[in-house]
Amino acid sequence: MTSETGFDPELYKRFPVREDRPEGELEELERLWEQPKGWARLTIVNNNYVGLWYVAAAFLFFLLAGILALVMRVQLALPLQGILPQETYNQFFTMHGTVMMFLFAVPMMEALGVMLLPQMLAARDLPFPRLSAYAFWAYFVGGISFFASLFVGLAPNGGWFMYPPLTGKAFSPGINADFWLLGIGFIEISAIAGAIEIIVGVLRTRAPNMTLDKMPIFAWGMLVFASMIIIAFPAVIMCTLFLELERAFNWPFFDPTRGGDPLLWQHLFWFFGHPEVYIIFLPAAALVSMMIPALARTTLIGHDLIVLAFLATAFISFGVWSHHMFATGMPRLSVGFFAAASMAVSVPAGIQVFSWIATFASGKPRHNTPTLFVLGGLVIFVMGGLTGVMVAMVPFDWQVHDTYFIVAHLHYVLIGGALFPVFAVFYYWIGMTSSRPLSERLGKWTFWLMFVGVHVTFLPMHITGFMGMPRRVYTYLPGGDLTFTNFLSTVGAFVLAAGVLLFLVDLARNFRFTVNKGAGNTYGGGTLEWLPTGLYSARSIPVVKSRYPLWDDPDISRDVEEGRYFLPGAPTGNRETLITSPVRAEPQYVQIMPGPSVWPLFSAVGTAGFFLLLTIEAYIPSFASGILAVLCVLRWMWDTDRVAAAEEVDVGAGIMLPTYVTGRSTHGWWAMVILLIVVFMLFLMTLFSYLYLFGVQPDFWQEPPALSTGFVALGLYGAAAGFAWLGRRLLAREKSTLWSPSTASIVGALLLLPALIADYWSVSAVLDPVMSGQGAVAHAFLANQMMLVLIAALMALYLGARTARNLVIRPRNNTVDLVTLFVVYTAVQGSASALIIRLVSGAG
Amino acid sequence: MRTWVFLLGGMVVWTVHFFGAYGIASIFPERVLIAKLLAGGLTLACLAALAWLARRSWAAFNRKEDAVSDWIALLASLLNAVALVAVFWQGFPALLA
Amino acid sequence: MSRPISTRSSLESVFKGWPPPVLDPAGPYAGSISVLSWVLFAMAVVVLGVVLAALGVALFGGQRLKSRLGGQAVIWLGGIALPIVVLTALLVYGLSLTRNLGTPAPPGAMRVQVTGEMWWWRVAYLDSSGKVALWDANELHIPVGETVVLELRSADVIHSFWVPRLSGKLDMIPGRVNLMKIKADKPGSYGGQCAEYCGGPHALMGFVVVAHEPAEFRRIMADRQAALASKPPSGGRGEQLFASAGCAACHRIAGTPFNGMAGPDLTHVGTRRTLGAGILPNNRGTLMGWIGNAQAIKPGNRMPPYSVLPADDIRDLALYLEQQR
Amino acid sequence: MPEANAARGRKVMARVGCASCHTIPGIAWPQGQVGPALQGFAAGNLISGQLPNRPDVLAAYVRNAPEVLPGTTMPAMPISEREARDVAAYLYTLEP
Repeated sequence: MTSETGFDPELYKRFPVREDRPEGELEELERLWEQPKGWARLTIVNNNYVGLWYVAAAFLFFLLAGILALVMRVQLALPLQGILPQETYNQFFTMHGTVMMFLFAVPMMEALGVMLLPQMLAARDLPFPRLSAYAFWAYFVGGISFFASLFVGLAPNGGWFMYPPLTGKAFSPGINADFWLLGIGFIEISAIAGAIEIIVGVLRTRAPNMTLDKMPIFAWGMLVFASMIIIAFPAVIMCTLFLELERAFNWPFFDPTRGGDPLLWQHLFWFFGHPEVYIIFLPAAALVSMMIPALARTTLIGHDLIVLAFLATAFISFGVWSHHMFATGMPRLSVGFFAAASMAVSVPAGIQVFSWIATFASGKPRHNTPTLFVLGGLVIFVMGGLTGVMVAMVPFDWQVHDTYFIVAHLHYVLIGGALFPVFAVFYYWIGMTSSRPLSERLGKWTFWLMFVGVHVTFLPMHITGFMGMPRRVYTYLPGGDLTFTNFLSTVGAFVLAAGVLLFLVDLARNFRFTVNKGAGNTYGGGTLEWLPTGLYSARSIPVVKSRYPLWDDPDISRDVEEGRYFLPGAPTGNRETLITSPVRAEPQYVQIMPGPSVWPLFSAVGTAGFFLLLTIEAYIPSFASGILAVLCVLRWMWDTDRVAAAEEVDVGAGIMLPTYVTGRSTHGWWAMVILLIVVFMLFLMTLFSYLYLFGVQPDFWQEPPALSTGFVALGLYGAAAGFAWLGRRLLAREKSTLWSPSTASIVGALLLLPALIADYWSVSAVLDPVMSGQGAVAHAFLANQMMLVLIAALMALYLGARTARNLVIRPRNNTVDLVTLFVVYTAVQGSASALIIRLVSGAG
Repeated sequence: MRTWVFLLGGMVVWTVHFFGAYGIASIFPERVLIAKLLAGGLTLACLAALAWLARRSWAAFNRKEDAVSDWIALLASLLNAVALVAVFWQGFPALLA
Repeated sequence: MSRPISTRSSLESVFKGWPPPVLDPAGPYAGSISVLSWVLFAMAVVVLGVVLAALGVALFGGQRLKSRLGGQAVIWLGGIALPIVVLTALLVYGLSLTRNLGTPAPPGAMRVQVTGEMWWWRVAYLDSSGKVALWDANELHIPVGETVVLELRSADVIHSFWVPRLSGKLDMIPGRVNLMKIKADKPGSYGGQCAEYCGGPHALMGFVVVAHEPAEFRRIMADRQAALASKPPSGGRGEQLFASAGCAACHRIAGTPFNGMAGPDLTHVGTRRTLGAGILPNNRGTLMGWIGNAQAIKPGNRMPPYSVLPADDIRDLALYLEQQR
Repeated sequence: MPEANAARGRKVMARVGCASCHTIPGIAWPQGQVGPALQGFAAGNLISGQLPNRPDVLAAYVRNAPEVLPGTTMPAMPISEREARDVAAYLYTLEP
């Protein structure tokens, strides 16, 4: 056996240990993980609670968006009805799409990840519990305020895709569009926070010996899901930012009369928007792949192929964005590339469908509600997938694009690929969090109502589209034979709604929240989430020897509960979990975890306040709220990066692991690197925009500032990076007085500011952000950089404060490491943008 | 890191090919013939790279080290095969569009 | 007072729903897509059949069949080989069809500029030198059997031009000109509608293409040319009202001093099949209703309500416009 | 009126666009505001304030108003005699 970290796999053979654990250890563990009561519940950060709140909130948004859909269906039941006035209808369909995509589908998958992942990996919690709490609160507060805009008639009305120029200031002068841009931009930030958490969780907190080949499919699904969010979401953040800048400051990113281009929005939006579909589908598919083995009482056939499908989808789905733009008149050759990629991306979906069928065939499927939902979802998804292949054919797409055919297609894909799996998940995993399972009898009714409802609603829509009905219309003319299929769709929508209503009844009758007295493993799953658990998850963290540990080792539950595996107690006297290596999951160190805290909640409210108050142009309260958010984040960070009394502790069977490590193997370093990838993607999207406008609007391109004007900035950036690096070196040498290394790091961080100012000064002397698209994007580079420089300055202050309180006390220290990493990256990106602005010069 | 590069190498080649082809088509929207020749050349180069990667990953799989390495080598081989098909399709527009 | 009433084709014949226009093409460009649609539909039904059959066997099949299905082989066959074969065939078909549909129109083909505006269509027939020969709005006349090239533009936001029986859709994007070819094989009226959400009354932004036999078409165009050269002032109340009520600020009637370009050209409004961008039949009554309060009919459109005008004035305006042929 | 069919009349009205001037119960759109609203037409005594509200007069009036009542602002409409009777039948269903 080879090793990844030097850990000797032979040590696994010591488990399960024979000796009994000392008295009182379990009580100590329970005491440490006990949750606050009463109002203090809001400070809980444990995934058992936060995960459930998250799921509940996402489901609430599903219901709200569903109600909007029902009202729209009533309006469309007959031609030329007056139930919803035009303006309200336009707000309704915009909100329906936006809420379903941004406030239901993605958060629901993230929520299920928060809830299920730690249990499946047998981790005590996710690695950054306070970050999940922050992500949840930011999403919840932001989402509710965003939805409330509907009640005051200020909801956005430009469609969930928000194409400019319709959404520009000229054609959407109100603040409706700003609600969308700031609200959604902000919710994306919460999604990214969750994604960082999930990636680090999957790669670093798996149970020992849960090597990549033994990792549960859901963990693969979430890993790919979160990685795709990291790559895709910056695109939508960037384009919403551009549009907001255009609206607020008249920077012409999308204005063709000043060297912008409306299609730039579409490229950026769909670079996010199409992967988004897979971001929603993959976790749901992964959950299906987890449930089917239990439901069919056999192992998953084609486990490896499904992992393959996930990884292939993760890449290829980034090559299909323009198939939403076939009708924009793109060059024929480009269209061909996107058509080919759109074909390629359906192969992985086929692999999964046939894997599921093969698994059902090899097992003995049971007739119960989750099985029905899985099967129903499968059929619906296949139908949506087939129409998907149809629309990947460019000429066919020219006919059905933006018609009800597409409405039918996308609802089949998302309902079959995500909604039905989520309902199956509710039935299947409810035993983890409720003391009573849901009713099988009601469940079957729910299923059949929903299944029939989906087909009655959406099957006729294919024909409605063929008959010429475009999407996003608040009414249609009589006499075009459209009435029949539309009426049918409305009837179907109510049947579907009846199914959902029945589910709510079931939930009200049977759902009883619990953490440790759940109804349990009703369907006989074989993975670790069905180990006996408390708030601390499993009492001890087992050594994983197969993909279905509970099936292959009948004693595992007892041994885990009796503490015969890793980390049976709390050796440091804190909440803690085991950090393992990414490929082979070899134990590396014990992470000390933070407990309940009110600061994530406050900082989320502060962040939400910042964005929402900005929307209504209340600038001073907005900035006050933003500063509050920053202070709360710093306060919450303050408790972290602490040192435990013992440098090494016994994690079971005499295996000693460190309690504090620094450098590249820490979870903090990983999170920072992923964050920097997000930042880099923002930069890359800006770069794409710059080159894109250079290509399509050469006539507006003016000679950029000379290269020599950037030398001052480049020199200062170099100095900043040098000082930051020096600080880290000095830290390693000194043992007692720690002022010199911190001072060097702080000087490094603060040097970024004059560098940026020098760059801005020489660029703005030549390029005006209002004059041309070139100027606008050049200033977007600078704005991007400004954000990083401000964060670096904050980090410098924070480091200074920690040094003053004597909290930077190791020869190597994570806070210093992360500050260095960030400052060096900022300096490199700053230099790159300074060069790019000057080098892309006048073809025009 | 090396593990991940080995595992995902094929898909990275696909990515290079796709964005390369997209870039070529965007730089020469009018001169279709040049674009097609360049895209075709890129396709051949990427197919060759993938063939090499596939051979390497398949050899690694046949070395039979331990369960984890073998599994990763198998998955890498499969991904290389998928990338091969996808790049092959991606070459069609250069011939047919 | 009472002129004989001309019964124009009603809206139904323009915006027919059944048979679905996508599958009932009236020209070659829509025709090849219609064939493609049937092929794709057949493909989808067959593949769905295979999947459902496999699923049926997996759930209810006999043990022997089930055990055959329950292995990796079926994934390789159904999930990998089958899609690769089907998709390769479709890709080749789709790409070749895209190429054929994308070939440039024959030189000398008739060219028309169609500009999407919130929420109507400006039409400009171009002469062989590319200059505007005739203005019109919301209706396009073409000769049967000839390829017509449309230069699609936008004056404000993104619209999308779609007449399903003649061709697929193509977006109208500010700052760009997209070229579309259409061709009708038989005379008739073909309805269309804006297919890209363009705000407000996007739902009520229709269009009509009317195909005539070539001789008939040339006669119509010649008549129109002749009409603009010499439009004698009618001297009626309608004409005075058109000037005094401010209609001319937005609307143009060629051969008269009325020269507004913000709204639809009304030179030939009396001949149009529809009113309000393809939403109402065009007759004296609907003209009156539209002039008097267009907002009640198409809420949010750019024409202000003229509720202040007495009904007599509105009637006279309608009569005047009805004469613009 | 013999053979007149109110349902058919409503369709005729929708087709030729009577509602672009009149708000008519049973026709959701348009709801024109140039002519008087026709809510409760059946209970009225006079057509256009001058003519007796009789089926035959009404049918003639909706088809060619200027001929029946010179000086009226309502224009002649492109409908047949039979359609005019249907329209009249529908108007008589409009109770207040």
